[in-house]
Amino acid sequence: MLHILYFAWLRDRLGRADETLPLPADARSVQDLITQLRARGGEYGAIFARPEQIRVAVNQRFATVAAPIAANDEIAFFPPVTGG
Amino acid sequence: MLHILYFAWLRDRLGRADETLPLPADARSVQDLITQLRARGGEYGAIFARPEQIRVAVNQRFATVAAPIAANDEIAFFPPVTGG
Amino acid sequence: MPPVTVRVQPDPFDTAHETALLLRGQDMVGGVGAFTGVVRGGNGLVALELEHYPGMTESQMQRIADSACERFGLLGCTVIHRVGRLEVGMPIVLVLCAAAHRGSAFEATEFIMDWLKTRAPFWKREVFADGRSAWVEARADDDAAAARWDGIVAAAGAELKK
Amino acid sequence: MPPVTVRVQPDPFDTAHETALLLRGQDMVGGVGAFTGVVRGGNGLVALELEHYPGMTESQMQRIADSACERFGLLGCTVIHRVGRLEVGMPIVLVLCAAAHRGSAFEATEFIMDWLKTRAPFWKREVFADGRSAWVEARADDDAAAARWDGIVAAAGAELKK
Repeated sequence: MLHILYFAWLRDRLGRADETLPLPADARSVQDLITQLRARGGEYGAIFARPEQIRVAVNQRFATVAAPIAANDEIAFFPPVTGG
Repeated sequence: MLHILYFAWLRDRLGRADETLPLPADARSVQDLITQLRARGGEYGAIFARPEQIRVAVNQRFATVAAPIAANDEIAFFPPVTGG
Repeated sequence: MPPVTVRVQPDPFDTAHETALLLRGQDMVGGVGAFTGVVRGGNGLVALELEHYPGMTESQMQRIADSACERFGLLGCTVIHRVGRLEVGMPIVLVLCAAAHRGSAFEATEFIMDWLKTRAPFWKREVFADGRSAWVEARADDDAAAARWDGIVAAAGAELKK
Repeated sequence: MPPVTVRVQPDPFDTAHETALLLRGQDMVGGVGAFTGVVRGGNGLVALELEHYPGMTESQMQRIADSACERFGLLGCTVIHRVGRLEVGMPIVLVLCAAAHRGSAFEATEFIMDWLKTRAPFWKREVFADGRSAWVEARADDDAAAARWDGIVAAAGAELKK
């Protein structure tokens, strides 16, 4: 199972902080997962149609859309950070 | 009267922290005062023969050897500073 | 390895206490560079609400602190970031970098702050006097500041859009 | 004018207290840059003895703090320098610079430290475990650091040999 986390305004707009779902059959990379999430339509469609406004971490490390994903990975989506 | 102050190793070597003396007759600048002090010989001669190792302040402001001096001025001689 | 402390907490921090801890048992420290980030007011702002990504935040903070120790030859480093609701005027973040000489202490402190602003998974929401609230957007000049530090920061924060 | 505090004292300072004073009643401060100088050991050093030029020190510190406020748009500045005998590991000097943004807070803190190292009338004598003591010589790299800041520092410290 993939554990997917959403932070800040992604969480607000999606109405959830996380979800757990099986690794989609054809999903090999973060980009594949984004394509699947976007296909849900609604807020998912709107948010994942614009990946330039999103950052991603795979297993708590920053990653690119090309990063491979595997069962049991923790994938987090969030806006550019604003700490400090 | 001029009030002359010595700090750090100048004070140690001269054996005094300050002295008060009348403005020498021909002394118009810090350089003139240095010439007079050097003429005393001994440690004064040795120290004031090498003005490049000394800094000076006139009335508590850094000054050059060309700075004018007047009666009642406070003139301080000291090594390059090492605070902070 | 030099002493490194990283913490994420809702509570205030005590700069004097943290500085004393950092210096304890050391005799080759010549200076401690520090930065305290504070909630800046204006435009009716009353507070910030800070959230973070538990787990990733701490491990990323540890990485950057270790990397700063190595890169700048630090003798110790402390990074504390607060989360939760913080009123205007309250301290948010503390960075302390101890080094033999002041140049590396200053550089390391700036390095860590630039990194925190652009690569640490914290997000701020502004809360205004009239009840509105809004997520803070990332600043291009923070990215530019972080870019000064070349490979290390860039590698730590590769972006999605690549 | 923003709040400026300058002090020369034998006693320790309390960084947390001084930071709180600097922030009191302010709501546009975004960050406080800080530097704490510490007596660095090595080669059998046990303590430093610091002397200064009473009167000139304070007036020069006030001038440089005012100048830093103007040059970097500071919202407040605190400079405390200790004198007397200070053991290895003890804090010597504290500089705090409050500003709306971190860039100016960092720059101003470095500016004031570079100035203190090269233009403030303090002198250090090193005291060693075997009883020897020796005046510290000025460092060329401190002069080089101060020279970065161009006209202001140079004008404040014209040298005798000119």
